[in-house]
This record gives sequence, C-alpha cells and structure tokens, in this order.
Amino acid sequence: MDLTYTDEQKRFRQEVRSWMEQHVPKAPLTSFDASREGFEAHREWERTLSEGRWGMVTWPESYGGRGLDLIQWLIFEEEYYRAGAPLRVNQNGIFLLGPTLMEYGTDEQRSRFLTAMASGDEIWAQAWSEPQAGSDLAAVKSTATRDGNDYVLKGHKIWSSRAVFADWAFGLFRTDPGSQRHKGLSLIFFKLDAPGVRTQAIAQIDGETGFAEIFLEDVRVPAFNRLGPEGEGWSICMATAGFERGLMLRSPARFQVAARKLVELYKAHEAEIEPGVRDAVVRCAMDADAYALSIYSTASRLRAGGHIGAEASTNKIFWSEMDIVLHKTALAILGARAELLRSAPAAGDVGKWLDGYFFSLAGPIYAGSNEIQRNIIAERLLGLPRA
Amino acid sequence: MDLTYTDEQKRFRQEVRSWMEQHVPKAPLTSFDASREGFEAHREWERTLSEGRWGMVTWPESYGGRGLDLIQWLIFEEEYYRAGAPLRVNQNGIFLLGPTLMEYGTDEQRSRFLTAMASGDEIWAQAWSEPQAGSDLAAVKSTATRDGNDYVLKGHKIWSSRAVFADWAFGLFRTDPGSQRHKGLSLIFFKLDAPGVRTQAIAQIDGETGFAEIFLEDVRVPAFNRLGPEGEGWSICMATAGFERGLMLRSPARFQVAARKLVELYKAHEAEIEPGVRDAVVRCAMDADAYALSIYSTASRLRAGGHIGAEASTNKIFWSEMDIVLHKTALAILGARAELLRSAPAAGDVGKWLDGYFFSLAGPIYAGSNEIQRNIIAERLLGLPRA
Amino acid sequence: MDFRFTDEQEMTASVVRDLLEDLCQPADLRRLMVAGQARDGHRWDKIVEMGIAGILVPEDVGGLGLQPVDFVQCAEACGYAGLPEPLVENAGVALPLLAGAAPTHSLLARALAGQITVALGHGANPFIADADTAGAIVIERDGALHLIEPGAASLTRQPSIDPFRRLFTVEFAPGGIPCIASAHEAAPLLAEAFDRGALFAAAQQVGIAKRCVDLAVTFAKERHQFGKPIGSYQAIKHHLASVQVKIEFARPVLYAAAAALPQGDLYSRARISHAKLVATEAADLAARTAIQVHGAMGYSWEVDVHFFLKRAIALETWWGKPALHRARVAERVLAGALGPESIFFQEHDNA
Amino acid sequence: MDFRFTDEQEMTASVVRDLLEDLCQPADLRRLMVAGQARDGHRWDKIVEMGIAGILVPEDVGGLGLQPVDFVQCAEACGYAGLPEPLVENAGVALPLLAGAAPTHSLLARALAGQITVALGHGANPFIADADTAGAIVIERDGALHLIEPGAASLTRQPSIDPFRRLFTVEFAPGGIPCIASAHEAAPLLAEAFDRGALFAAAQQVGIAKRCVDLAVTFAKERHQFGKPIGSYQAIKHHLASVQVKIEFARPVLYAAAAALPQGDLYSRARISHAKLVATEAADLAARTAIQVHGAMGYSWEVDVHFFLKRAIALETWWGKPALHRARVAERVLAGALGPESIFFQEHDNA
Repeated sequence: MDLTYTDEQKRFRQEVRSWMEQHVPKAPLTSFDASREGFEAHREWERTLSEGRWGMVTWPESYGGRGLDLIQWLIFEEEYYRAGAPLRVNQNGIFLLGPTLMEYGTDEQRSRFLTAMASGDEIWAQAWSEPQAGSDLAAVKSTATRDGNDYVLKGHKIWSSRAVFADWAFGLFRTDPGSQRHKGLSLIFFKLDAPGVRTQAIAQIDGETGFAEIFLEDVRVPAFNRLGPEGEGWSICMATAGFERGLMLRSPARFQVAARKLVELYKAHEAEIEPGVRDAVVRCAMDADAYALSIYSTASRLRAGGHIGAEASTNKIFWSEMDIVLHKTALAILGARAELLRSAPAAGDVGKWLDGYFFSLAGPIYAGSNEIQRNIIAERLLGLPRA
Repeated sequence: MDLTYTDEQKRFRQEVRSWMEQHVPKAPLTSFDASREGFEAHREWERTLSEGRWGMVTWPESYGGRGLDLIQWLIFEEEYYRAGAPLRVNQNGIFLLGPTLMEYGTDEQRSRFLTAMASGDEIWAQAWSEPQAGSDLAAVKSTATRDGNDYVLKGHKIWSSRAVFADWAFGLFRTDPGSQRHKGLSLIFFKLDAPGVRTQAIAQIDGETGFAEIFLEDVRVPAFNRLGPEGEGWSICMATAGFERGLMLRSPARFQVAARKLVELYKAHEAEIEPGVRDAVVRCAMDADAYALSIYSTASRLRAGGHIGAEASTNKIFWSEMDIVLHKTALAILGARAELLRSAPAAGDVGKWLDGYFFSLAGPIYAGSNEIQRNIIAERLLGLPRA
Repeated sequence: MDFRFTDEQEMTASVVRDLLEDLCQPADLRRLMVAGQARDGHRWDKIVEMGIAGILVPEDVGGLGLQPVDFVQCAEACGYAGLPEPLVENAGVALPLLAGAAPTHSLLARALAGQITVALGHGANPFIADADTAGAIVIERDGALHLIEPGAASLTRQPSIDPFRRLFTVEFAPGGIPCIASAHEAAPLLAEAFDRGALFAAAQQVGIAKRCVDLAVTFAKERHQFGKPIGSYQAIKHHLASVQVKIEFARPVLYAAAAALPQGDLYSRARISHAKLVATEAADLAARTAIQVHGAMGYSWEVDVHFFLKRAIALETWWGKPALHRARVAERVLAGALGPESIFFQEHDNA
Repeated sequence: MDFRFTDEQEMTASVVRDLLEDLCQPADLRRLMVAGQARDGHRWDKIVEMGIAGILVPEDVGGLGLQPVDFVQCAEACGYAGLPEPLVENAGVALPLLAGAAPTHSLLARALAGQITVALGHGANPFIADADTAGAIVIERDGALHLIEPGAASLTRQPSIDPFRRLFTVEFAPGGIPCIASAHEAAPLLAEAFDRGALFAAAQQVGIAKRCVDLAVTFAKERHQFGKPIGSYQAIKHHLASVQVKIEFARPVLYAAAAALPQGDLYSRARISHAKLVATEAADLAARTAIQVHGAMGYSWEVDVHFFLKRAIALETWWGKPALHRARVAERVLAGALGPESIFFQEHDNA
C-alpha cells in the first residue's frame, strides 16, 4: 500500500490544473436542462475539453482519450471540480454508455460512436425506465421489432436525463415479443430527432426540468444500433449500472468540494449557530473523505484488473445518504433564510444549497433505489437468501 | 382537555406517597431472578403491598384492589417509581394475565386466581414462546390433550420470565391436534411444581438469569385451568399482548426516573464531557416525557370506554428505542469507566447503567419484536397490504 | 385530568377540517398558483364565515374567548391541507396580540369581523408573512409595538421556495408610525405571541407529517413493482411505520403544550418547544419518506408531496429555529423539577 | 499511488488470521473462561512462534522494522477473533515505545524474543491492560516514562464487563522506579504510541463489526420463522446491509490512517481519529444488529455475539473516547486544507 502520488502523477495534476485555470469559463454556464442555449454552451465546453484531449482521459487516444488509468482519472476529476468546471452534459455518454461500448461494442460501433461522444459532437440521453418499470426495470414493455436490417421501436420511456436537448439516446427494448422479464431484451441506440420520436420534459419539485418522457412510435433504426447480442440487453445494462453506481456516477471530488463549501459556510456563521452543528459539519467532511478513499481503493483494484462488485451498491447508498445530510446541515446553518429563493433581496449567501438539497432527495431513488441496493448487498455480498 | 389533577387525585397521590415512604424497603432487595431468597423477599413485598391494598389498585375491591381508574393507576405508578420501590415480581400475573382473566375468565376462575395473584401468594410466569415459535408465535407445537376433565400437557417452552421460582405459569397449547397456526390453540395454566414440569434457567449476556426453559412431560391439569373457550387461545393471547405492549408492560414512570438519573449523572460530569452530550441528555428527558403524555392520552381514552389498538405497537417501538438511547447516553458520560463492573474499585458512580444497557437491548426483541410491530402498524394502522 | 378533547373542541376542528377538505385540495393549490393570486377569494370568504378570527381574543373585546387548546387541531388541519391563507397567523397569533395591545382599536374590530387580516412582525421572525394582503401590520421595534396601516410602509417581497408563503421585509419612517404598546407593555404580549406562534407552527407540522404519510400510503397501495403493490414490501412498510411512530409521539406533546400555554412558565415554554422540535422532525422525515416511497414520481412536480415538503422546510425555522427550542427545553430539563411526579408541573406548584 | 496491500502484507495478515481461526474460536474463549486462566498457553506459544512481537520495532534494535500498515490487518484479525491475549497492545503499541525509550534495555530483548510481554500505562487510558501477566510495565508519570518490573508495584484489578480484558490500576513508590525517558524525550514517543493505540483499536473494531455480521448472517440463513429463513425478510436484509455499508466505509479510512501514521501530523492524526470513530460506530451498530437478528437467542449467554458486543463497548473509549477523536478531526477540518486535492495531504506539502 502506497498512498503517495508519483512524480508523474504530480506533474499530471499540475498539467490539468494549469489547463483548467486557462480554460474553465469564468462565468458559470446556464443550466443545460433549462434551455437550448445552456445546453449548447455545455456542448461547446465539451468541445473545448476534447480539443485539450480532456474529454475522457481514460479512453484510448484513438477515441480522443489519453489512455490514462483510473488513478489519473481521479486526479483529473479532483482538479476538474477544484476548478469549478461545468457539469458534464454528456455524462450519460462518457460515464455510462462509453465504458459499456468499450466492453461490448464492435470495432465499427466503437469508432462510430466513441469519438463523437468524447468530442461532444453527440450528446447522449439514457432511456432505461418506463412508467411501469422503475425499480422493477425488467418490466420494460417497449419493443424493438426486427424488420430486415432495421429495428422498429415502439414504446414509452420516462426519467430520461438530458433527453429534451440531446442528440442520441440508449435504452432497453424487448426484441423477443414472447419474452418475459430479463430475457429477450436488447440495448439499442436511437436518434432523438428521428421520425416518430417525441420528448416531453418533466417538471421537478423545484420547477426545473432535468428529466423527460420519450414517446416512440414506429421509430426505425438500423440493427447496427444494437449493442451486444440480441437478447443480452439485461446483462449489458446491469454492467453499465454497476459501473455507474460504482465509480463514475458520483465523483468523490464533487462531495469534497461540497464539504469544503459547507465548512466555509459554517465558519462564516459560527458565531450565530449552536455548537452541535460543528459536529455535523465535521461529519460531512469525514464522509466526503471516506467516500474518496473508498473510490481510490476501488480504482486501485480495478486498475490491477479487478472487477467491481456489490460495492457499487454500498457506494451508491453511502454517497446518496451523505449528500442529503450535507445539504440539510447547510440549511440548518442558513436558518430562517433557508427557505428563500436566491432571487430574494434578503437571500444573502443562501447560494444553491436548497436546490442541492432537493436534488439530493433524488439520490436514494434513481440509479436503482437504495432499497434495491440493500437487497443486492444482502443477497450478493452477504449471501442472504432471496425472498 | 383538562391536564390538571383533581383535588381527589392530589389527595390520592399524597396517600400513596406517604404509604410508600413508610413501607418501601430502605435497602434494595436482591434480584428475584438470581436466588430463591431474592424471589421470596419480593413476594414478601407483594404481600406488604396487598396488605395496604396496593397490589393492583385498578382491580375491584373483591379481588384485593381499590376499583380505581387508569389515571389513578398512573399516579400510583409515578409514586411507586418515585419511591424507588422494588420491581413487581408478579408482573406477568398482575399486568398480563390479570386483565385477561378479568375479561375472559369465569367467576370461579376470577375468584380462584385473582385474589391470590394480588396478594402475592401465587406468583406467575408466562410461557408463550417455544424454540421454533418466537416472532412466529402461531408455530407453537406444545399440546394439551383432553382426557376426561383434565388436559395432559406436553412440550417445550422457552423465554419464560420468572419461571425458575414462580408458582404458576400460563401458556399457549394446541388443544386440537389436527390444527394449524392460529387455530386450535388454548390458553392454559399449570403449576410449575406439578409432576412432569422441569424448568431450566437461561443465562443472559450479562450472566444473569431472567428467563427459563420449561419442559412439560405429561403434565395433568384440570380443564378448569383453561382460560376462555377451547381453541380461542390465540385471540385471547393477542388481547393480552396488546394490553402488555400498550400500557402496563412499561410504566412511563420507569423512564422518567431513568431520565432524571441521567440528568443527575450529566450534571455530575458536565465539566468533563463534550457539549454535544447535553443535547442527547435533553432528548432522553423529552422522550420520557412524550411517552408519559402518550400513556396519559391512552389511559384517558380507555377510561372513557375506548379500546387499545395498534398504538400498543407504536408504544412498544418508542419505549424500547428510547431505553437503548438513554442507556447509551449514560455510558457515553461514564467514558472509560463504562466497561467496569460495579465491583471494580475504580467504578465510582457507574451504577447499573451497563446492566440497564444490556437489558435495553432485549427491548426491541421481546413482547413481539419491533419488526413485527412495524408490520402491525403498517398493516393495521396505515392499511398497507399484507405481504 | 382528562387527555381528550371536548366535544366542542372536536366540533370546531371538524368544521375547519371539512371546509378545507372541500376547498383546499392540491388541485386548488395548483389552480391558485396558475392564477397567480395571493388568496383564493372564495375559500377565504368561507373561512371568514366560520367566524373564528377572534377565537383566541377575550370576549370582553369582541372575541370568542377560547384557549389555544381549542384552536390547536384547527392549525393541524391547516397544515394537513397546506392552506395558503393566513388563518393560523391571523387568528392564532396576531389578533390576540393586537387585542392585548390595543383592545379598543378600530382595526381590531374590523379584523374580528373578518374584514381585514393583521400581519405580525415579531422579532423572532426575520420576515413578515402576508404583509401585502393585511389590513394592518403590527410590528416590533426595540421591544415596542407599532401599528402600520396599508401604504404607511414600503414592503419588499422575499420569495420563498414555498409558493404560498408571502414573505416581506418592511421599511418605514420611524415616528410616522403610531406606537400601540411600550416595550414594558409589549414584553409579555410578545412572549405569549411567540409561544402561540411556535405551538401552531408545531401543529401545522404534525398535520403536514400526517398528510405526507397519507399520500405515501395511497400511492404504495396502487403502485405495483415486481408484481406486487410496493406497500406490501417490508422496506416500505417499516419506513412508513417509523414515521407514524414519530407522529404518534408528537401529538400528545403538541396537545399537552396547547393546554399548558396559558401557564406562561418554564414548564409550558419547554413543552411548546418540545412540540415544535418533534413535530418538525416528524414532518421532515414524513416528507422525505413520502418522496422516497413515490420513487422518481416523488421528485416530480406532478406529485403533490413537494407542497408539503416545502411548507415543512419553511416552518422548521418559522417561530424559532430548532437550536432555540432545544435551549428552551434544556433550561427546563437542567433547571426544573424532574421525575414522574413532575409531568404536569407548573411553576407555582413549586412555590 | 496504490491502495492495495502488498503480497507480503496480505501474507502476514493471513498467517495471523489462519492461526486465530484454528485456535481462537468462541468455544476456545469459553474454555478459557471456565479454566479461569489469564491466557491460553498453547495459543500464546503459537502466537509467539510467529515472531512478530517486534514487527514495528526498528531492525537496528532487533525488530522487524515494519510499519503500522503492515500490522493493521493483523489487529483487525484479532478483533474478528476476540483474541484475549495482548498481541495488539504488546507488539503494536508497547514494544515500539519501549524500543524508542530504552533501545538497549535487556527487557526489550526478552520482549522481542517473546519471553515476556510489556504492558503500557499511557496517560490516555485510566487503566493498564494485562499488567499482571506482563514482564514489565512502562508507565507514564508527569509526562516521563518509568519502567516497572514485576513486584515493584502493587496492582489492583479493575474487572471489566469483558471477561478477557484484564485491567489494572497500579501504585508504586515514586523514586523506587527507574525513569527510562524524561518528559521531553517521552513526548513524541507517547504521541506516536497514542496514534498506534487508537489505530489498532479501530482495526479491532472493524474486525468485531465484520464478525458480528458474519454471526448474524449465519443465523439468519438457518433460523426459520413463518416458514422462511428470517434472512429472506427485507427488514433483516436491510439491517445487515446498513451495517455492511458502515464497514465498507470504515475500512478504507482505517487503511489510509495506517499508511499515514508515520507522518505524525495534523492530517495523519485526524485520519486515525476518523478511523477510530467510524470503526467504533460500525462495531456498535453491528453488535446491536446481530443481537436483534438473533432475537431472544441474541440476548442469551449461549450465543457468541455478546463477547464481541462487550469488546466493542470496551474499545469505544480505549485509546481515546469519541469526543477526543472528534476534536482531533475537527482541528483538521476547521484548520487544515480542504477540497479534492487535499485528500492525501501532509503538513510539509503546505510548507
């Protein structure tokens, strides 16, 4: 065990830091979910990143990456968040689909999709859930009917992040009409501007729109858009979900920055608040720290050829619960101002804590609810019998 | 709503207080579970109580009670605990079986058993559980076979409190050999010194013995010892359990005294401990208070003819979780001395906090585990569907 | 000693409950938002017709002369309904204060008649609720009470995440505003107003908590996953059961606090604060649990839970943030009498 | 940067693990209790034969010259086994201290050879563990270190709820005992000893937590209620899954703390304290959950969980109670560098 950075890693950190200092937009970009303008501004940022070959540093150079390892990816993420760089509008592509394409795609598919993904030329939405298929994802009803070299897609997807403005979406479809549950499903890509595709934004509790419904009526896509063998969609999708929950969905740096801001907020109001809050603030910093250490441990194992297992589930429970506590602690510090909108004249330094709190409430729900995660831990990690 | 005591209630409190001041043993009695001597000393105390007609104040005078209402019972309990009077060795009888006998017994059964119960002449053990029937009580296998005017009992009971030294026990037996689950069970009494009865104390995690196993081999009891109709044992037993959890199993005064002692412990060590502990101490006092108010509310309703429902389950969850937090808080105040036995020269004021903590860990388990209670609340109080 | 509400108390509460069930459903809330109006005129007229504006105002100055315990369940019902209009703050807090400070003031008579509402600028709150729709604002400055009539001060809206909370800060030229009670006269009135404010905020939180549980239970019965209603899974059951336990042990504290409020002593203040703390915890856990039970839907604007989540957030710090109330309880626990016999203590008992 | 143990580190740990699996099962613990002996002679001989007494002692004074990170998994294994004998305190804490204070002392040589154990009376602990079986006691008085040979001081047994913790207070005539390090010399040694003590106590707590989960899982698979193994119920599953999450997020902190210990700075101290805090929370929750899963059996002496429950209670305050460790973490959080880039900071990085 060696927890010191090599000189090369230190140099790499400096390289990222100085590039970010030169390129990160001074003014924060407007939300990529709220408007086409905000979305395109974030696409531009993705293009800027890829010009610096920072689009996805772990990918091979041939796909616009740098072929770096996961430790270097963590260093990149740390500097990315440290610099306050924009959220990744293409996270569905680069963090979820990308690694899966790398593992299950054909050479043609990889070269067709990965480069355009890393460059930001094609932004991806995910299309897993359906109205009756939430925690029970295997209940998907949307169909992909084979017709020559094409599939014809029919169905109704929901909770698709980025789907309003994105270019492409990937989702699960039933390619075997007679199939049940996990069988007969395939992972298929479709363009969101294809004939027969209609998207509808979903308003969240804070009025913002981050998710959308997708209605598909006889949407024709080439069989080339199917990832992996027909009927293997479920296992491929689970691999994606595992990777998602396990490592890349929530970068440790995200919480370390949030914890730092919480400590700053605490120090700014230390005089007004009860001593008990200090323990809560310290606890949040501890948890952000613990999460980062756990990811370093997983990354070290994966880099050495290990595979991610049920720890994907423990990670997801930990960060989602930590995120709620962190934001509740901030609201406690803000006191009576916590309920104010940023636009309120008396808002002072309320910042985005309330928005962040609402978003944190979605954490235990999406990417597989924490109830499902606890089942997985109990059954796969502890070996308890299925119900 | 009137939360002031009537002059009569105030007079009653004074009467109890002065009687207790005169009669409560100055030196604490030794445990009624550890030795025959301790048990008999507690029986003597029960006799003293009954001479003062304090055995069970809510019972009719004809059974040695005072025919008082539940509010007066609460006042009695408050003064009883305030005076530091001994634990009730006969609580299985007076708190569990007594009320059930009152409701389901024949006149003959009531006059045969209640007076001797209130007087302490007959101390009762409960015999619900069996090795394979814990949370799933309906799985009892012990049988009572009808033979003329008698039943012949066979089986193995476990977790019977007081069974080592008590005179009588009541338990569930299968009177219909072909019956399944909740059907065909009857509630039957048996003497613990009857031929064929063998009891075996169970050592607890602290080495003390509070429970016992009971082995029954062809134990002959008259049919007179069956409470209620044959085969109705389950519903009668549930009524008992409801009453147990609901009101009398845990007197609010018990926790109010514990909370007061916790506050005293805190004040004695305030200088040495971190500020955060104060909130925990205050919270314990709040919870003890809330529990008492809730019981006053229930008692008022029952006095007016209401019936106890699923709140029996909410009460059980609340006091059992409160009891653990209360004792953990005390251990936190004691710091490094928390692990010491009272006999340790350096023990100082560790008192019985550690014993109390261990006992509190049994709270969420016995009298129906808290998991079962939460099912009951969800299904009966909230109307959620059964699994 | 009887811990049950009287028939009259139950009747008053059920009148309010029934009215709100008819006129204040989430659909009504959404309609009001779209209309962008401060109040639902029809609903408010019906509320005024109930004639309970003066419920806590002494009879000799034109009120009904009832006590907080007579109103506490009404406030609970307002929380359950997520009522936008200021019934609780007007009838429960502001009018008894104004009646104490200026019993003969003409605006009090108009307020008791339901012609106007009175907003209150109490030092415990940084903002004034419903100041723009009020016919008068009673405001504390340096401990004294002043009465601001419409137009006599400039109001600044402070938008809240709760679309139905109309918060304002107010500026006015000192001197231009009549003083209705000196600091000496105002002190006891402000203290009692704070107790009422905290008590009725707690009552609303209990109502909010119960509403969130009801919304979650309804959904959990309908929503199927893995071929069963999600409400049949132990995880969902135990989440909701734990919330229910919090509610069951907040209510008796709330009701006892309401009954004790007139004492105005160490013990009543602590019980009111205790109620505010546990009611707020119940509402917080209930709202978050309801969202969790609803799954992704719970995070959507379409589901009604967020109205109650936001009100719960706002009321957590309204009329005193938790730290303040913890301190008030701590004072009683560390300095007052403890033990079984002290459960219904009043200070004069100890004298 | 590689967050994996080396093959050598894994090997050392598995040797200890295997030995304890053979010789330190609950049945062995019960036998030792019945025998009423301080140590299991055979087991201790085998432990001595491993020759790791000097694992953390510099090579130039006869040790193996390894680091805390090389021993942390051994301490974890001792917690998992509930080992009664003082392997952790002797090899992990006391001997490196003695080697620093009196590198040439004959007793050190005997201790490194496994002929005696050394007990430590550190100011952070009010008691001395295994003082009666020790061949020497290193004790702190007024910051200086003294060495007590058997018989040179009177020991008073302080019985613990944990039957395998042999705690003592010691009295001796000042002056009669040789001083082996002045307060000035002793200060850094005592500080590092405290860090090692806290670190290895945390490691034992993680082992205890894992053992409690394993005991509960085994029982939950066998025990049937309502016709199904209780481990198939979501309530049981989620209880145990929550414990597992705590363990999974205590381990990386523990291992990082072990690697950082030699820094001896603000950051390493905070990480060690962080590990002690979360490991203790994991052990506490795990032990209570294991008892709950076992139902009434869990409350019985017959089931083994209580051995680990009691050890967890003892270790919660051993080498610093939670308040002290929270304060050490707070110092780093409030005074040190924060943010993503600071995860593996050392003080000299900032210089």
